[in-house]
Amino acid sequence: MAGAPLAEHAPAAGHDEGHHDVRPVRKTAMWVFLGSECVFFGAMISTFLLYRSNTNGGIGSEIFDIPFTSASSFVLLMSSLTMVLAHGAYYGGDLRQARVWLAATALLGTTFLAGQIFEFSEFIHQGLTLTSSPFGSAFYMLTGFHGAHVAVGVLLLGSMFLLSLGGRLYDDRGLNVELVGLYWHFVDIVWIVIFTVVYLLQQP
Amino acid sequence: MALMADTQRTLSPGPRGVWGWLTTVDHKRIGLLYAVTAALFFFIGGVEALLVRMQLFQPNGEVLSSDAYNQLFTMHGLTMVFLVIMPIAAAFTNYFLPILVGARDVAFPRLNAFSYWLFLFSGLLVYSSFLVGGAPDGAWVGYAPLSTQLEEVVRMDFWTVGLQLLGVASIASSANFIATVFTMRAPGMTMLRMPVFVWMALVVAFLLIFSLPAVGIGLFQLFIDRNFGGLFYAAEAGADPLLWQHLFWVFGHPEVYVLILPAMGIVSEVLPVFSRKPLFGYPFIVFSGAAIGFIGFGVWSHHMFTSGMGPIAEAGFGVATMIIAVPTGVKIFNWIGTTWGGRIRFSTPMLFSLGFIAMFVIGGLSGVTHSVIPADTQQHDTYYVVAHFHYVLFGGAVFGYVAGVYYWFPKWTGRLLDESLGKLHFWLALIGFNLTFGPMHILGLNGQPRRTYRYGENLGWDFWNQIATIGAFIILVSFLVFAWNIISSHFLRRGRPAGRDPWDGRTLEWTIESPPPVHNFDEVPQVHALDEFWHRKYAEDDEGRAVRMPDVTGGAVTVETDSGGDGDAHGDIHMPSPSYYPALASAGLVTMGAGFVYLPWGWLAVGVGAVISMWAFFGWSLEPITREH
Amino acid sequence: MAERAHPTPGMYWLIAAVLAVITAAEIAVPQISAFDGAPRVLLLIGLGALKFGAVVAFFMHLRFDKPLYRNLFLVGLFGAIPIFTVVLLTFTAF
Amino acid sequence: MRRRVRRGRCVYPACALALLGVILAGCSGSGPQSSLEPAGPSARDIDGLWRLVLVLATIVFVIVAAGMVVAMVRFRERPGDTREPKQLHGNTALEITWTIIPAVLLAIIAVPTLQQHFELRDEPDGPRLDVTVIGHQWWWEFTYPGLTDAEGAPLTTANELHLPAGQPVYLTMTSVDVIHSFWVPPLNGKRDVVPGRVTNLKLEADASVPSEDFGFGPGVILGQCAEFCGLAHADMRLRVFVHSPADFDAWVERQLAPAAEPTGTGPIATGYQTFELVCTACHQARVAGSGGVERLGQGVTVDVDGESFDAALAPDLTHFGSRTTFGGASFDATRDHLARWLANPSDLKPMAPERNDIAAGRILGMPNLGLTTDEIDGLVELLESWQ
Ligand code: HEA
Ligand code: HEA
Ligand code: HEC
Ligand code: CUA
Ligand SMILES: [Cu+2]
Repeated sequence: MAGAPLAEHAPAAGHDEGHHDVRPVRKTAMWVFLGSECVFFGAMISTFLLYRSNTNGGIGSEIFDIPFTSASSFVLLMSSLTMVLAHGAYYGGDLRQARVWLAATALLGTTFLAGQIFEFSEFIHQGLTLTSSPFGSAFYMLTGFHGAHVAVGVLLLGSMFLLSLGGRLYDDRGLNVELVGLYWHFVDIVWIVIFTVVYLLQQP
Repeated sequence: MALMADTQRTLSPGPRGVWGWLTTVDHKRIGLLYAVTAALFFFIGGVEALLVRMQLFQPNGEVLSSDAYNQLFTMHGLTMVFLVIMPIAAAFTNYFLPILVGARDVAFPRLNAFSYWLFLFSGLLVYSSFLVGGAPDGAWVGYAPLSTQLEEVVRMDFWTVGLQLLGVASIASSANFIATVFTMRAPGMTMLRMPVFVWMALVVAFLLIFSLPAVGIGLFQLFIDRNFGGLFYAAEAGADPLLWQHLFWVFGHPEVYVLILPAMGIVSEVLPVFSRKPLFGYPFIVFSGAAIGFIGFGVWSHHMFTSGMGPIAEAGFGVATMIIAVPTGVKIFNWIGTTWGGRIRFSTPMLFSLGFIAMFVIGGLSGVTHSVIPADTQQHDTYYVVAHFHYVLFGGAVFGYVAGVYYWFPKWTGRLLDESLGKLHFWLALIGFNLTFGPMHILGLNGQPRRTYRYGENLGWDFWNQIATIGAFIILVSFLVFAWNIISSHFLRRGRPAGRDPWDGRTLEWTIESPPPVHNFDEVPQVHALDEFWHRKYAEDDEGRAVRMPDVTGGAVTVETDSGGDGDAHGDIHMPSPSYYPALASAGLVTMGAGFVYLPWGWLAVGVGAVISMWAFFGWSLEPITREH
Repeated sequence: MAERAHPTPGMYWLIAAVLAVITAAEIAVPQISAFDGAPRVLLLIGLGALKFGAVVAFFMHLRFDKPLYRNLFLVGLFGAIPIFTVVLLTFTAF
Repeated sequence: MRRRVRRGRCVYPACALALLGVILAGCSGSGPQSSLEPAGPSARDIDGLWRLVLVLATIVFVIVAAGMVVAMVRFRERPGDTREPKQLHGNTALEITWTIIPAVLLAIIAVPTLQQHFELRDEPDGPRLDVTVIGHQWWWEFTYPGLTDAEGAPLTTANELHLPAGQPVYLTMTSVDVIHSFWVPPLNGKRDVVPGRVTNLKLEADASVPSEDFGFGPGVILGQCAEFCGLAHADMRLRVFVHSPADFDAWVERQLAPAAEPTGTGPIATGYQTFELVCTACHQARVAGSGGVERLGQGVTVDVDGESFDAALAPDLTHFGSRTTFGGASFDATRDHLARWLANPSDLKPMAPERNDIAAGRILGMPNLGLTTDEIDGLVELLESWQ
């Protein structure tokens, strides 16, 4: 009968009685969110590029302390390693080890933030502020928003750590840790871009 | 009160009372909340438009001061775009997207509730500005440095903060819809068996996800300039005000397709039903919708043809803009192809859909005249543009959503809207609409700029302005008829009971009761074809004509096991339990927003709001998702 | 199970080592005057992209996970890059 | 049932009516500020292009409308109609056709569009008159850098732009506050006036400006600021006066001469005292007195993209008496209006002088200066005498 063409295979998800596997659902949403964040940071990075030499007669990119920033970039880069190790440990069922890596990641993140706070206060001291030039505005907004992302990540990692003490994270095979991990790595790759575009490329 | 209680029963089952609505996570109830809120804001935005029209009725009008006028047209544009069309589209998407893909709810029901409350509270926050010294008055596009210059008053802060929060709400609900479509479809519901409406909702979700962050950054920059002395748009410090226009329109142009695509989806559902034919060229309609979304990201600077970009950039954007007409035309022609050879019933949803096509084509063609760059240097910022976008937004989007209301109202409430009143509504709206916005083409070409609160004598504009104002009041009457139709059908219970399938529909929503049970489907449907329900009802004869099968509900259809429709009969279905955390979280965020408007002492509210929303987010993430019925 | 096998911790350490080496190279490039001008810019962008790709592909498992995720992310990324490139070009090139 | 059918059929008359409106617009343009009545080559080119596009768009609309009408009439449900339609799913040949035909039409539109576009954006070659335009909230400042007086100061005026007919004019524009847009529809499309940027526009007025007299006098064309710029955006208008070359030269000569300092006593002298005391805080004037030509008041200099522009804080009043309008060309320069303006400017025009900061060069309108009627009378006399 022409009216009822049948094709018997179902799409991947959604099988029984509303019990969906939450894994792909939540990971899909997380990846969509990260895609969206690309535009978010893209807008700030373009603003910075537009104003990179608009120093209003004041301080410009010569103020950057490349060795210092390289060190803190490295710290953040390595926190991605500890993060992925934490997730791997969860996934493999080693809750104790996972907890250690989580703590390490949070610690590295905090170190990075501390470095940024130091850098900001140093710059402000030397006269580069949010209000000194379009360059300053763009610089602080971009790195500041990135810092805020790191701070949120540290907060999430801290919560994960506390929850893991009560063993509450285990039953979903570390899905929450995986999601936080995705976010954390994203924050890291944004910094990879910032480090290149804002710091390295602006060197004389 | 009895009326209210009754409403809650027939509109959507579930926990009763205000608390029930406040804590609901049911996508259908959230959809209805969006719809009702959008209707209220439509009334408010309409009244603002009428005041604008009264002021412009004659030269040197004295109904409004310049200051009041600027607030009203800004709030009119902002309201209609962000508080009417986007939420009414969200209403349909929330209510029907899960049902149309055969799901029991969206992927994240509580996030969904959060989006709604955040939208509502942000809308109220923006409107509260009227009570405290004036509403935003820098136009809905808020061009810098005018928007950063208005620094003594907090008006434009309401705008930056309000739009920012509305953007967060939209991003959350878009991620939700995307996850729903990709992971929650019923078995057999392949991507190319999804109804066009679902496709368009998906495209819209992507448009929002990828465009809102751009304007979000722009809004942060404006906010920093206004409140912390930032220099993003300070020309005297060497900054470039055009940056804002780019960031705004990188969002703003995809946004106009956000407004129209769901309406196109609705029309694509209505036309086949009332022509008794499948949608002509389904894959082409789907693909062109996606193409419109895609190309829509590459044309934003056509709003800046006179802004002083270089001629090469202008040329590029002009040509890119023209290209959009091609996929849009594909849709139009396929819609006509759908009606061709059908058996057309002119019920109200169909009338509005046909009206949509005709009016949208006029608006689309005037859009093409904008893409002719030299011509646009005359048309830009005149009433000709105002005519263009009301043709696509009112004659297009609003007509489309109204068609959707007439079409799906029976599913929402179990009762049909009255056809005679519906037709009266249609004709009054069509006539009033053309009288209002048709003349604006002439006014614009004759030199009347937009956003001007008064004009002089002897400019040749008096007559057409009067016609436009009269037309606006005819539109008012037509929508009063509409409102009465809704009241009388649902609240006074005069509407004809609809049953499950009043229109001889084609898609899954018509297989279930009206209004649907909380869990939508007693048994998750197995899908075999596009227009699944139609194929369960009809076979085709040798000539390809539809032949009704003897057993209407027959075959492998949803088994109708329910007797009373109460949840207890389905002890094994887990629905997410109500939660007040979403509403609380958004209240916290909006409290923070309100604080940001009133810096520096608003920091207090920022702190309080932050604590509230943190509390809510933690409670939310620790609360178990489902509770057994 | 929704996704293919994860890489092993050993793999993660290896990737991290590679990342560290690339970072060192990045810091070195501006010091070498032979690369001044366009080569330096291209090198730095290339090295940054390598790091970016490594983290995304391995630490974020995008290489091993569902193609859907990759597509969602890449749409955002490769959508944003040309758009903002054009935005910047309108200020300078044309 | 029958009534339904009839209704279905008349969707079209209504739509056709709307279209008629658009077409009417194409032919029935009139007014001193209309883009449909070009008075210069640029505007004429644009108008021609627009008419071409209008015709093509009309054809497209008629085709779509015809398709809809035929479908609606032929395939409407008739009483007792039970036939079931053929279940057509699509037709690839058709799809290709209606993809290609619009694409071809658009290409036909694109070619002249781009041609015209680049032509219109070219600088005029050959001799031209240069004018600097500076946008202010909410008035226009026009300077002719090539036309200078004995001291080398260029001719400056406000809101009323005088041009010789038949000569290419090139505008160089910037703004001191927010974005404005310079627009004189009969001469050319608009171009935004952006702070921190320099934009250009070329104009050329026909020898004979539309004969129709709209009550604004011969040779007068109206324009207006087209970018929303705040409170008095609606009242930021301008006028263009097109002269024969000889008349233009005469006008230039008069404008380059300084105004006369009043002598003796009487209202006009009181007015002059007030002027020197109060008004020169913002306004400028070149006055010839006993000690030679004196420049009263001062302006500001703005640097934009490496170019330097001398801008005023408020309209130069040296030849105020020769202007037919004031306050953003929104008010006829009658004594009555002028007196009302001096008594309380915001009574005529919505402005925000309470936010002025003269020292910082930020002016958002003329404040109420609390002048006495005597002072006002004197000032009116004075300004009217400065022809
Ligand atoms: C629903 C919203 C919506 C939609 C769908 C559109 C659709 C289009 N718009 Fe519109 N537009 C707005 C809402 C919308 N617009 C708004 C709100 C503004 C003003 C914002 C502000 O400044 O406040 C605006 C402004 C605007 C401008 C800037 C004008 C100016 O300020 O100077 C331009 C310029 O190019 C433009 C172009 C177009 C084009 C080419 C389309 C196309 O997508 C139209 C395509 C459709 C058709 C062409 C008809 C059907 C096609 C056929 C029948 C095929 C055959 C056709 C041909 C061969 C031509 N629009
Ligand atoms: C979807 C969007 C939308 C809609 C529907 C409308 C509807 C209307 N608009 Fe809209 N308008 C905009 C979007 C919209 N507008 C935008 C974006 C701008 C630009 C703003 C800017 O420049 O910044 C604008 C600007 C704008 C201007 C230009 C102002 C200026 O530049 O100075 C004018 C002037 O006439 C105008 C008039 C109208 C009129 C008369 C209506 C009428 O059609 C309204 C009729 C509606 C009613 C009278 C309400 C009736 C409702 C009820 C009775 C309740 C019904 C109950 C239920 C639904 C159940 N609008
Ligand atoms: C604080 C600044 C300020 C002072 C002081 C001031 N004005 Fe003005 N005046 C302005 C500004 C600004 C405008 C332009 C207003 C507009 O059209 O938007 C203006 C416009 C005018 C105009 C109309 C000019 C035109 O061609 O449009 C006249 C006439 C005028 N002023 C006269 C005076 C007189 C006389 C005095 C002194 C008694 C005076 N002004 C003092 C700021 C000032
Ligand atoms: Cu200046 Cu509008
Ligand atoms: Cu657009």
